[in-house]
Amino acid sequence: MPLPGNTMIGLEVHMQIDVGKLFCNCKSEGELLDASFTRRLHSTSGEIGSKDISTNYEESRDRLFKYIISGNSCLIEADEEPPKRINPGALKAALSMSLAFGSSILERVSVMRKVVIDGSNTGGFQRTSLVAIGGEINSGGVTAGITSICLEEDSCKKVDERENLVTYSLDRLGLPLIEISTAPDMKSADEAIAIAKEIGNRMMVLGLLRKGADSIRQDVNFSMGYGRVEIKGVSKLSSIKEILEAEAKRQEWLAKAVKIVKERGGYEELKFTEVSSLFRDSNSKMVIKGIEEGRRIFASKLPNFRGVMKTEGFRVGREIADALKQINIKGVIHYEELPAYGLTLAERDMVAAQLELKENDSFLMLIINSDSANMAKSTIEGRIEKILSLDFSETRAALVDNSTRYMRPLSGSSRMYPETDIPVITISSPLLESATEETPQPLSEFTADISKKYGISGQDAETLISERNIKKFTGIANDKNGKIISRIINQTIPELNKKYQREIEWENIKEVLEFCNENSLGRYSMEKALGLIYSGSRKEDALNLKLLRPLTEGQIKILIERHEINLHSNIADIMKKLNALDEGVVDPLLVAGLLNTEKNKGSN
Amino acid sequence: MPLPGNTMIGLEVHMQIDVGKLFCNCKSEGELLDASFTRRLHSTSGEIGSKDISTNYEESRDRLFKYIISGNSCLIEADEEPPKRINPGALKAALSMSLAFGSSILERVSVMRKVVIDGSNTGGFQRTSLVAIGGEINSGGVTAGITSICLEEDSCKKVDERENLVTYSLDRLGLPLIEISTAPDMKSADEAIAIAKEIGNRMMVLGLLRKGADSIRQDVNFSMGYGRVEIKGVSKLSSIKEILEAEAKRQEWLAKAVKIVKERGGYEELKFTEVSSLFRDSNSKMVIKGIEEGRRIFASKLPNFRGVMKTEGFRVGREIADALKQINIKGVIHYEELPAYGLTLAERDMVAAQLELKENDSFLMLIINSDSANMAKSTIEGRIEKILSLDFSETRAALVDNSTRYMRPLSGSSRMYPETDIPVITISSPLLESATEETPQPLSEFTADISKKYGISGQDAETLISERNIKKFTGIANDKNGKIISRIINQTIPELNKKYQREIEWENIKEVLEFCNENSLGRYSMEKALGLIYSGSRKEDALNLKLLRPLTEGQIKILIERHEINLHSNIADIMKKLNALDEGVVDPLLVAGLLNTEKNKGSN
Amino acid sequence: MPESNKPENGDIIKFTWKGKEMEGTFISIDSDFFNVKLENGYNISIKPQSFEIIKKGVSFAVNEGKGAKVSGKGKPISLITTGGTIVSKVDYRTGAVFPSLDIEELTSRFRYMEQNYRLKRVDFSNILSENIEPGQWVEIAKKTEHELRNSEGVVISHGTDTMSYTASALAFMFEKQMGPVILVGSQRSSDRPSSDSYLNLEAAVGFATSEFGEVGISMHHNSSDERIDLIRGTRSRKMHSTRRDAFKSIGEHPVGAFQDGLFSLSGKYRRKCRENVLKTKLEKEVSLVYFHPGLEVEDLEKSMDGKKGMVIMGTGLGHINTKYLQSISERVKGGMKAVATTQCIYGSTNLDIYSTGREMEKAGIISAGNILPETAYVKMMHLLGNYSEEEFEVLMKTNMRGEILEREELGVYL
Amino acid sequence: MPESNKPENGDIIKFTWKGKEMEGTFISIDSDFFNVKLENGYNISIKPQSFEIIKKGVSFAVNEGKGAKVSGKGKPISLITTGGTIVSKVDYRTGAVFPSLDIEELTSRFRYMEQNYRLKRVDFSNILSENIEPGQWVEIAKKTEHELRNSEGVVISHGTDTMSYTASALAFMFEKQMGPVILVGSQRSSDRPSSDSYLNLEAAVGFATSEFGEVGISMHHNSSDERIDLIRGTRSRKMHSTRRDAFKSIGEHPVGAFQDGLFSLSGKYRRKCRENVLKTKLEKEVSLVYFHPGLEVEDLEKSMDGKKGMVIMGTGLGHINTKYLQSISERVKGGMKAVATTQCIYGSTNLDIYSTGREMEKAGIISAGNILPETAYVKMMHLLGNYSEEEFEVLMKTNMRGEILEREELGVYL
Repeated sequence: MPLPGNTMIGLEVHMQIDVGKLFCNCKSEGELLDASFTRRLHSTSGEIGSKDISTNYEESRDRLFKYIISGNSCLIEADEEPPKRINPGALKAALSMSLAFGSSILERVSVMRKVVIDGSNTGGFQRTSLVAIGGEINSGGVTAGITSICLEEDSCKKVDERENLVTYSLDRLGLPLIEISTAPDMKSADEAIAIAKEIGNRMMVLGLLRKGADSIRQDVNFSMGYGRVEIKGVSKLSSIKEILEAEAKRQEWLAKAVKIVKERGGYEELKFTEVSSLFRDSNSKMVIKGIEEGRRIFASKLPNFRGVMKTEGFRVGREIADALKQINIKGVIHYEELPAYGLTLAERDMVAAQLELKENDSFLMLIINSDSANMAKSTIEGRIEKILSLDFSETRAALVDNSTRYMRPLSGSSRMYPETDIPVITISSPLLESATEETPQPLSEFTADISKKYGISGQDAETLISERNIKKFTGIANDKNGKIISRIINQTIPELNKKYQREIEWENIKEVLEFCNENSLGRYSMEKALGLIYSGSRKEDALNLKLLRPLTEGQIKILIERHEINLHSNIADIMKKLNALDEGVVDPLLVAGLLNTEKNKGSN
Repeated sequence: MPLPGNTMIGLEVHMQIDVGKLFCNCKSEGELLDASFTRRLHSTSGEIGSKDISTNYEESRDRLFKYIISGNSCLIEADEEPPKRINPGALKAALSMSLAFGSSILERVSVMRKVVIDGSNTGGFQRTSLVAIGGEINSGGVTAGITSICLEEDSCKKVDERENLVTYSLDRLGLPLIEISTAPDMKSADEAIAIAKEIGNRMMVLGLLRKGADSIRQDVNFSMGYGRVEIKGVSKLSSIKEILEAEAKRQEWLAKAVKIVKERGGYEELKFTEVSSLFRDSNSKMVIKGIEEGRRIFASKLPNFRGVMKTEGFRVGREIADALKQINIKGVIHYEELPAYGLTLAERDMVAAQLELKENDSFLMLIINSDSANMAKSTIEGRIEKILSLDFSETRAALVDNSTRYMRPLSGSSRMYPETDIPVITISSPLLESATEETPQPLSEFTADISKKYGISGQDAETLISERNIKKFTGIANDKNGKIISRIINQTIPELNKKYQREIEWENIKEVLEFCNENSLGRYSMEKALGLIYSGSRKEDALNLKLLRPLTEGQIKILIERHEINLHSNIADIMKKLNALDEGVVDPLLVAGLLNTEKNKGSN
Repeated sequence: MPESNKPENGDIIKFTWKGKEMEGTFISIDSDFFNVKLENGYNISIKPQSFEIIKKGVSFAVNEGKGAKVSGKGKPISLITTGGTIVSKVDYRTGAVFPSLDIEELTSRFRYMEQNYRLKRVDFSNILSENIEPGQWVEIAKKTEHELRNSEGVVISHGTDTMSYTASALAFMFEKQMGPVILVGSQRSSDRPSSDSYLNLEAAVGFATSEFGEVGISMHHNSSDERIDLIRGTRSRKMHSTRRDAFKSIGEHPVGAFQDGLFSLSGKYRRKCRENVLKTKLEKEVSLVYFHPGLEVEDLEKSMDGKKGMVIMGTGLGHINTKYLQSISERVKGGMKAVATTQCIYGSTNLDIYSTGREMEKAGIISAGNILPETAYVKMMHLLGNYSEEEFEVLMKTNMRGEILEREELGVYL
Repeated sequence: MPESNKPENGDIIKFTWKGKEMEGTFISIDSDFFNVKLENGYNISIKPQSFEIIKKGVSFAVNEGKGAKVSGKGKPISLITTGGTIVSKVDYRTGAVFPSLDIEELTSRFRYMEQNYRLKRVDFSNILSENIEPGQWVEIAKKTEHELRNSEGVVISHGTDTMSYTASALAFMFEKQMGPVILVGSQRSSDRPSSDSYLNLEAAVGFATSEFGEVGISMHHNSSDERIDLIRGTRSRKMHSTRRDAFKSIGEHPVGAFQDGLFSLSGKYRRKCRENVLKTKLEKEVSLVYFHPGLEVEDLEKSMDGKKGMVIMGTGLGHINTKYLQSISERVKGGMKAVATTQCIYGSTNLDIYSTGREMEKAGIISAGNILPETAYVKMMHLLGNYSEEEFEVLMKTNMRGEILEREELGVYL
């Protein structure tokens, strides 16, 4: 199904940058440790004094949060120390990105707290700051205005979720994210994809995008006349299209359902009555278990909703169930889906009779603790009234099957209040200048420039950029050794990582390559030195000129003669023997040349 | 066997006193906790500058000590804090005991450290101070002079002992001990027992002897012409006789053996040679296991010792083995005991042949690590030379079977040096006066006095004294309530302890009894109140006059009528019903009276 | 910019910046920069090219705690507020945190509290604890004494910085007390969802209804929202500048705990009495000196000038450089009291062990044993204020309010 | 008693007391009381009725460390002795403990040490650490620098009381160092069998042969003779007056450990260099002040008089009573440096959070972050002695010798 003509799409692209954490000195990566702590979060008044609707919502869930400590977390992630001042590298990156799209940078940046009490932030808020306003993005003829560019901290990764206990890990918390929000200027998924790609490309050109599957996540804003829906957590660009189409379909059916219900006369207040006695002899496991655990069965008529709950494309039943799930009530049952869950048609009809259902009426039935009944009722009513008002605006989560699920109402502005622990940041001229110098070019230009400047193929340049290695490359390569260095980075190191099943910190690799550069040692020497390091040699031992010197053709000849190496065996064997001598690095081309000469001798 | 005529016996009686610990504020009793620490001890120079022989001895064992923490231990027992000043109650007790025997009290008491590095003291020394000198003890016609009265701290209890790890608990460490040492004035075990008993009796009269099986331990000094043997840890008086007789027998046989060996020409330096090869095909499990574990077999001729190693009463073999055991070498094998341990006569003779044994010679064989060979050799030689010198003086341990075992050489005076952490203590006049007031009388006099003063039977008084309850008793009893209180202490509380399987701190019991005394409540009220406390009532609730008031005959009558209690059932049932009313305490005598009247009525 | 035209806190303004027209709520001006809250919630701080007030707003003054002063039914508890992080609020104009009196926001969180307790809020002051003076300890003590007469117990909300000093001072002033006095604070201000104030206060109110007849502190046991410790005031110390579990019970286990909704007291404590006995005199001419290498004799002398007493935080067992002894000895002879504590915090002083200690004793310096330095300081003020000079040494060495550990267990250390 | 007739230390005397005749070794006289060691080893202190010298004895003077100054073969290590408990001896005349130089008694204990190391004993001084002055830090540094040129590393035996101060001072003075400098002490004197000195020293010598190019402290990890920690000097603090494990690595894990005969280093540390660079100037006009309620403005002013710098141990995040600020501000304008640390010991100062902090910053007070107060004091002396006034603030906030924790982990606290 194509998207309707009045579709408006906006994007919020979040990009993790690899410069350490935003408000402390922890690294970007860290293993999870065998230690944790638990917390509860309480909603507080925002700046304007009123609690925000979305935070109240979370608080009603009264959950315990457990946090697993990681090697790259400290007291700041644990909310046990105020943040340090902002990471200047992260700020500079945000400025460079702003400059790339002509966005106007604020002279003074205020760090804000955005209240989020789902536990994903230990403090109960996410720190975020508006860095720039305005500007626009062009890509393949599509243009989208920028509303804001923000620098924020990433949240915790969710590790496990149970009824009242949600477990998070601290490794991702506090990583800097650049958030670029566009105006709802896109009309189609393809346009949205083009714009999102352009943003990601610039970020790769900047060279600070973190490695990892979730380093770019986008939220998609979508509207087709029933209010704005914010779809969270679209990680793959390619799925935007399918997600939006599914969402458009959902809204269309929902609007149809509203029309039907309204035509029938609309809805009345729900009246839940206990119907447990009707199920005394039920064989439904769900019922038996529920009763055993002390729950009771309540049901209410849902006038005029029959046929729109779960028929054809109608899914009002699921809308209600999703809302209830947020307050930890599972398993709302409605007329239309029966028989199911071991419940029979006869049982359905008993309930229908007791509730005096008319032809167009549906019912809702809950197996819950009586304490929860009131909360369930008000949640269901709230949901139904929202739908009937044809205002479908809300926050939804993208699921793996490209459908979406209700998450919470849209967050309002009162969720935000100033981060009092961090003084307002004045953007200094040196910082701004330095950011300007590093403003990322468009990807194609940049690739061409790199290719030209370092004398490497466009393909190699692209690989360096897309694998997030461009900063490493430009940090050490020059016009002379570009080819060698790109080969080392693009090929040798991934091979070594694979062979030795481990990675070595770039700082150490860099030292090896610099040593070789300084001593005019070429590719084979570099590979030899790196091999030694990977196999466990100490740096002091590996960086040994005697081991790493490239042997000349003459030296190779002498070695072959002195050690009586048979030149008539294959080249791999000869190389192996020569290498085992540890007299220096052997260029296989030279050996091949010698073999050739030898062969020619033979044939002469 | 009677003891020889030149027997001289002296005693060192150690008595634990129950006044808390000597150099800290911990209590006398405490459970072991689930926590421990480990230590090593190093020998240090004593005051005179030379290391004492007995400490060197221990050090050669290089062991790790583990200490289990108890609820009545603190940093001081853990050797993590200097001692606090001396417990005045303990000092006063030592003074009172000194006065009881006419011992001269020092005006200034110096605390000393006696180096003991067997781990039984966490500091590596026992704190001890000489309190009085001289005096004498008379008992049943026996008189023994006193050499010294000391106040010292008890050592750790040994919990477990393995090759290189000895485990102790800290509960006993630091308990005050009064040590009374007598001159060697006793000629027989009976005399020694009489003197020991008299010391113990005075201590019981003082009323501070700790409860528990090992609250009195005595070391016995014994000599019969071959030097002084100090026998440690004789806990039961009754076993003195048997121990001394066994020791006299040991020394007599040992002297005989020495005579034989000397007549044969004495002994020569040992020469251990390896004989492992002789046992290549041995079937002895001991040998096979030893060789497998890397040990080797060494043997040396032991000239002129055949026949005295393990024949008739001769036991030189065991003397040598005991000495080796102290340096952790087990299983010395000698000629005479073979065949044994799976070793055959043929194997014995092979060794004998290799060592060129003559008729009167024995041999010693060891299966040990070659590292240990030298230490073994010098240990054996030292032991043999000591025996041949007919100086049998040493420290021996009393064993459960009333034999004794070699422990270590006698300790010398250089083991002692001042406890620098505690200033010299000047005995103040008030303390001395107070101690004088409490000088313990002889037991019989005291028993008679108590019996008279409090109007209780001699039997009851004796029980109070021997069960260490006399201080509790005199602390609360007077001439009027003596009988009741002695009954409560001697009978009720032991019964309650048994019934509820727990003990209640005296402080709490005392509060209950005092409350009853103040409110003129008698035995049954006390028993009721105590029963409530034992069954878990809070003190506030139990000490309730309404619950505890004794009911008059009239009141009981009214209750019986009001609650229609059948006076024709048995008295136990009636008591039970009356008690269940919780209207007050019912004296069973009154009920019996009522029953009698009723019965008489019936028979009228 | 004419004063009359200046927008006020809360006004909705329209303004242009770098050619962009925007709207937002005006917050404040800070050297020509307008602080404005945009519709999306972000604050920006910009110099507008032009602006116009499009709607006069309601100034969002901070809620000064208009809630009822007494609420709930159940056991009566008085809550004396003295400021501090636990009742702190953000000042959205300056961005700073400042103390507020709106304790109701905390208490209303726990519905069951209203059922179990009748909470009475008593406003004492609104100051940060680093600014509290000894004179205010006395005022707090008097107010507390008054409240104890009508409540089961008193909870005092207090800034954490000097909470232990105040707790010690109250402990010494109350020779007897009719109910628990529990100080409570928070290390994460109440304006953040993760604040520790909720649980600390919930526990404090519970502790205040117990038999505990002493002054205690109710704070987190560890980093989790899991267990709250009741720490004896005279043995408490703030050991971390920022963590929730900053307060530690030094050298002894906490006296009580609150976990999983259950309260427990353990160890030895004084039970509440039938009357209050309050001794509020304090000698203020007392100094607390941190000994360290490089502290010259003249420096120390200045700290002693005009003082009736001095607490020295010595090293290790309480030692100080022996070069000061003559000077100290002279002043002690002149009537000044000198007490040695240890800057190690944990463990005890003992002047019997080393020659330095013995010389210090000869110079008249009194060993504080294991009294914490800050507690010894407060105790000295109390003793010099209420007792004769002759009683001083004996009382300093007497365990009056649990300030001395009779014994130190092995397991109670870092 | 005629002087000539007085027995001397070591004489065997016969004497009568309360009619009893006894014999013993004369030790000393203390106000008419004879201290005599009896044959059974007990010392008694009595006034004899009469006495007679029956044998002149050899005075048992304390062994002054006559052992060889160099012993063993293997890696060369210099051992600088400065006194302290680790080399303490009992003075059997007064009963006091005093420092001795007989380090050989310790080293000879470990036979294998002689095989692995060539130990050279360098006698520096014989004083208790509470009497060490900053001037002596410099002397120790110079001697250490000299020894580093010929040894793999230097071990310094030191009294524990001010060991962390000396360690910090050495750390700052050594801008570069050719080998490890390890301070070692003991909490139980070497005259007792349970002394911790043996294991502490064994570990220290091992640490001294490592790659560690910093100044560290080698002391027990816990109460057991099990593991010795290598603690970075600038992060070390004596946290208990008497326990073996008194020294703690504050806010970070120890840099190294010795256990079961194995040495390991972990975490970040500076490797040893090819040269020594020593900066020994120290500004001594620096004060270290412990803020507390009741500290009056005049008291603080006295501490600042004539000083070039002041380190304040504030509360919590570094706060002090705001009433001092005017006075401090004036002096800062006059050139004095003021640095705020926290008396919490653990955690960091931060003057950005509360209004008090912001006002302190305005008054010119510099936040020390998580530098320990004593370390900040030493660092200030070092910076004012060797750098220009303009560099001060930047350097104070720069991590020069591991004194600043870049990050504080959750698991490193009480």
